[in-house]
Amino acid sequence: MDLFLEAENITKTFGGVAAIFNLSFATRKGSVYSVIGPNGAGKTTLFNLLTGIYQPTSGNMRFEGKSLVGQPPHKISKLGISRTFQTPQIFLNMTVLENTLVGCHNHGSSGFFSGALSLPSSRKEAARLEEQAMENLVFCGLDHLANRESDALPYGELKRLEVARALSTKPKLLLMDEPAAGLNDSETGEMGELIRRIQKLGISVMLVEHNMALVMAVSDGLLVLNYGEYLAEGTPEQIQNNPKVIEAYLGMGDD
Amino acid sequence: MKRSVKALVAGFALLFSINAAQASDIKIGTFLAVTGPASFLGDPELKTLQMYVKKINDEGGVIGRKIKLIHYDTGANPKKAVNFAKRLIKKDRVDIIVGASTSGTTMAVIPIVQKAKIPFISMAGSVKIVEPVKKWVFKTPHTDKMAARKIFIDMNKRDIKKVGLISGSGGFGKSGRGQVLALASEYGITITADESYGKKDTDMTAQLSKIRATNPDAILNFGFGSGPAIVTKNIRQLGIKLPIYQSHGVASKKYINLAGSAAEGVRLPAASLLVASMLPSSHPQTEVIQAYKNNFEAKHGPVSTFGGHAYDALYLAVEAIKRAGSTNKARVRNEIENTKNFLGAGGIFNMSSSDHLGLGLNAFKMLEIKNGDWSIVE
Amino acid sequence: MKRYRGFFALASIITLAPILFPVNYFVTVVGVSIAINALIAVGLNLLMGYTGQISLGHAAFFGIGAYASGLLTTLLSWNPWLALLVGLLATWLVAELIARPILRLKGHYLAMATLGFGIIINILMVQPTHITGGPDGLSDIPVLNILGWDIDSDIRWYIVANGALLLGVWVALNLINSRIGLALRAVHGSEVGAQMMGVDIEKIKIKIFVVSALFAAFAGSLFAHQQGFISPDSFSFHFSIELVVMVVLGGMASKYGPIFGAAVLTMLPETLVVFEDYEVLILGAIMMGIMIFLPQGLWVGLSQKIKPLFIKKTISVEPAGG
Amino acid sequence: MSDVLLQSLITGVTIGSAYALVGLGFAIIFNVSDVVNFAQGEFVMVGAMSAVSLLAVGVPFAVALFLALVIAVCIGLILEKFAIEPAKSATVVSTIIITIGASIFLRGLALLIWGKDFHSLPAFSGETPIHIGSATLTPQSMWVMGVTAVLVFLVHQFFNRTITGKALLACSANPIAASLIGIPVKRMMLFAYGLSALLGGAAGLLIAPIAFTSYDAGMMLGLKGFAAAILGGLGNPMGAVAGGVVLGVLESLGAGLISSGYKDAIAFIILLLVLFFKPQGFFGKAGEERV
Repeated sequence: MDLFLEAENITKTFGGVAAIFNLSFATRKGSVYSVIGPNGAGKTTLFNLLTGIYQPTSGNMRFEGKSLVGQPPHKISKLGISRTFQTPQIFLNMTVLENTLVGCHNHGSSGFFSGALSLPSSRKEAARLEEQAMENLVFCGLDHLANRESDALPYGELKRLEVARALSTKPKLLLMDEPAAGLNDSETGEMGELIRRIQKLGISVMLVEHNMALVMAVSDGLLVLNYGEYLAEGTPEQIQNNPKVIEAYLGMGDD
Repeated sequence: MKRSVKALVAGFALLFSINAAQASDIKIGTFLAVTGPASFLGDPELKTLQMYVKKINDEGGVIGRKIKLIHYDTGANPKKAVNFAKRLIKKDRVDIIVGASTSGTTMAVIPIVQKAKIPFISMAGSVKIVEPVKKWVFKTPHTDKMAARKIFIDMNKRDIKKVGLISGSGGFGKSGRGQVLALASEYGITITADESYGKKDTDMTAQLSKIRATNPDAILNFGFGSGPAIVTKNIRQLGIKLPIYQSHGVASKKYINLAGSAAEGVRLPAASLLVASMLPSSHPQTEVIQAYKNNFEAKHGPVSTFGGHAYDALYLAVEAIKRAGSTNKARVRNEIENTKNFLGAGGIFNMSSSDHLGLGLNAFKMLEIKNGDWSIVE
Repeated sequence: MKRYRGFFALASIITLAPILFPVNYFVTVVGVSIAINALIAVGLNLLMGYTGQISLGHAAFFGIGAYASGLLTTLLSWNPWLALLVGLLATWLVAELIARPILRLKGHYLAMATLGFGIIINILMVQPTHITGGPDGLSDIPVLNILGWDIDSDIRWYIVANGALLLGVWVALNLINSRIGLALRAVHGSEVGAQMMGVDIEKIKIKIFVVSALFAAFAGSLFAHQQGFISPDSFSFHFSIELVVMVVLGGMASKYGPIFGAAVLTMLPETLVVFEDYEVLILGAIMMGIMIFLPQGLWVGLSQKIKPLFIKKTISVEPAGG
Repeated sequence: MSDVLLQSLITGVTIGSAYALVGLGFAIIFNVSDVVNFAQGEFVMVGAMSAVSLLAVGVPFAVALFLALVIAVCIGLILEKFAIEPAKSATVVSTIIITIGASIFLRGLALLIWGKDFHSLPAFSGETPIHIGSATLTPQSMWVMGVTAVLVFLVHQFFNRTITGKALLACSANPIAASLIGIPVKRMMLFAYGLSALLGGAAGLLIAPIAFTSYDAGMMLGLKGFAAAILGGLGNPMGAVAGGVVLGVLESLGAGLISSGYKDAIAFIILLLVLFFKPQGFFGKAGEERV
């Protein structure tokens, strides 16, 4: 099996309370891998650990053989991991296209000096990045809104904009934190469709999601967390029939 | 776009057309710190200028022309002073500038008045304004250098050899501190401690304890505003019985009110104006000073020496214009420089090409605070 | 070039004003002060408006530039241009050093730290009297000379100061529209978001802090030579606040707002000379009023209100709903 | 040297007590509303200046002090109602600017009402100092320290023992949850501003006989109070009190032992160092913020 994303015994505590405890898992390249679990299971904490927003208290994480521990988010982004957020972290002070352009940050090199003087190299690069950003907007069906201020967008489109922006970093792995939260049924359907198309581009996806229908429809593998600990792992069918999982969900009362 | 440009142009034109004044007036420009940290200077100064310009005009003006006073408030900000000086010179086209409450604002405009060749009489204290002499720049207040000398002479008389110095960190205190440090040895006096306090400081006992530890014969404080009053109170609270000297920076009743009983026995050099009612009638300045005091107090409450500086500056200018018979700037400047035996509120002025202040040490009286009021030591 | 349209309008106003009113005080004298203040405000806007990092100590950088020029040209008789360059380098160094720890702070902490920094620098201007001249300031700063041309009259200063302003605006415009500019605005929009897009937020904050400090220091050097005299009062906490007000009044993250803000705030004491005692009151009221009622600033707020009056026709051409 | 040290300590604790009260006000407001109220120092000024005016028109001393506090509280309530509440969705930068604006506005207003003169209040109980070695302690210093201690104790009890106090803290922990369980968040905000204005006003009354007061006396005290609150860890009321006393003592030791000219610089350098190396303050809770 190719080395892709691996976590080894990672633990993260906040003031003595473990949000993630001794968790290990590995994902395969090209797969859609979902993390599920009741509220407070530590799913978002896991994403924050993988993207360098938090550092693990102990344990190891590797991506394509390179350690993620101690890396700040922007370095992790350069390694090829991008993400979307549970509450969209859209730059509301910018247009849709500009948001997506920020996603192209890693693929430009013009700095303060060439930018300030608007050197030809910087202008050429800007044009190239804009093309790249537009492609991703087209891919997510947002191209007609390119010059709209993003704070005027409805919620569903903000969610898709986050995907477009994340895709602009040209990730190998895309972490999606509850992409369907707050979406209506048809929007959720579109999101599922989008996830499949992303997978077809050869980008692996890791998904945190509460909408089980969506999860079961798109996932190749699932990881179930409960109170920050490993509960089960397997294919959608295996998980659906796993008594521990059922108990955890029923015991908690789903949200 | 076109329309808005037109509107803009019209607006500008309107804004700039209002400055036509009657050519027959003598225009005296002034910029003072009427607000801000030095407002206790600028406020009485402006009131004095306004009061006397009105008086002069009521009495028929100067050389047959009325005086027009043009004033801007600097808030003691040198940046504003520079622009206002330019405004007075270029836009208002004044004949002479009488102004600047603080040394900072004065120093800031000196290059401008020198270049514009316009006579400028400052009301600020620092000796740097007239030393070295600048052709177009004069000033009326006693300098900190004079104050330091006056104080040292008094100390010599009382056989005080070691002095603990504390000064404010503002321009006045800093400049005074420099003079004290430079002149002390000339009078055989050692400065045992050199402490300071900030403008907004609320308690100086720490510095004063440090001064006490150096065993001085007296404590000298150079500063203005609330600082000196706090220093005075703190000295007495600490149980320090040493003689206290203050500078002319505290020469107002406010100081006695703030420091209360702690101010008893404090000595300071000050202009005769402060003790107008105690002056012997034989004193040459008595008449001038009494008149100014009465005029000011009739309208504005207790007189301060600062307003007196404005009175002197205004009348130095007016007298020079009278003698010159015109407002020709070069001639007026020459006449200011030729001022002899001018009886002002601050003293008797004798200017020369090497002295653009023209006051002698006798312009200062050494005062002591007794029973909550001034008394003359000499 | 669409992005430079406003720039050309600004350049035209700056060029036309002294031609139409060659001896007018408000143009040739106040115009210089406005240009210098606007230059600082444009730089501060890069930091505050676009990147969302407040600085309550920017007067310090203005002062470092001014004192570097003032001290080196008077005490050491350096060439003013060399002094200016050294002033910029010194500012770079100080800003870079201070930015590292300071910009790790956020919000109120950042405000307090920059404020404290400004006060410390101001004390350093006041205290060593034998070097800086203390509160009495530093006089006899020589005039600037450009290729044998002495900048010694108001109109010449008008040209130099406004030239510098236009240069500053041009640089700021380019920067905002560049890859770096997008990253800066992203930091303002969402720090985690920006980080995830590969923006090294710590580094970029430091860099923009330095750039904006350099704007202020450059203005400071010009100011020192233009005034011929500098004193600590010009670089106080109060001036830092005024700078913030200029940016806010014009509208944060608006391209030309800070210039408008600088113009209004510089003109205010000149036109309100009759209302001396009310000046402080008005300044305070402006700060509160703008932030409560027109948080996007007077410039943006007004232009949004006025725009519809002019471009009604074009609205029907563009699909309104998008 | 030891008497310099002792005197510096006495002075430091006295002025530090005033910083503590102002800092406590900062902390309370920050706790409830996440706003750092830069106008806090103006409460100090308003309290002292009002008392001066009231005494001047012949109001008895104790009544004047009481009315001055009432006036300060009113200013606090007005500030909250008309400047903070309308801008409740504002960003951190906006609220900083609003409160600085309010501070400048109040100063301007004070200038118009009271003029530019310095004023003093009579000491509460005479001026005969107590000598401790060669250091001195004035009765007013004891008033400052004593009343500060009592006020701090009361505020502490209030937060820990009363329903309203606990409710106030709940607002800060989670305003939405607080309003859900029926805590009137709006009224709590008003209450916080009133309370911190009261503390500021009290500081003004206590310190005015020592330091005098004028229309612009509030700014520096406000800044120092803010510094105190940060030293103690923003939002930690008792930390702010400790921060104030520490700041006062450090300043005064700096003036007494190092250099009086650089006294303020010392205070702010310490503040910066604390911000750089221990941004959560001396007494703030350490730990990662959860995103």
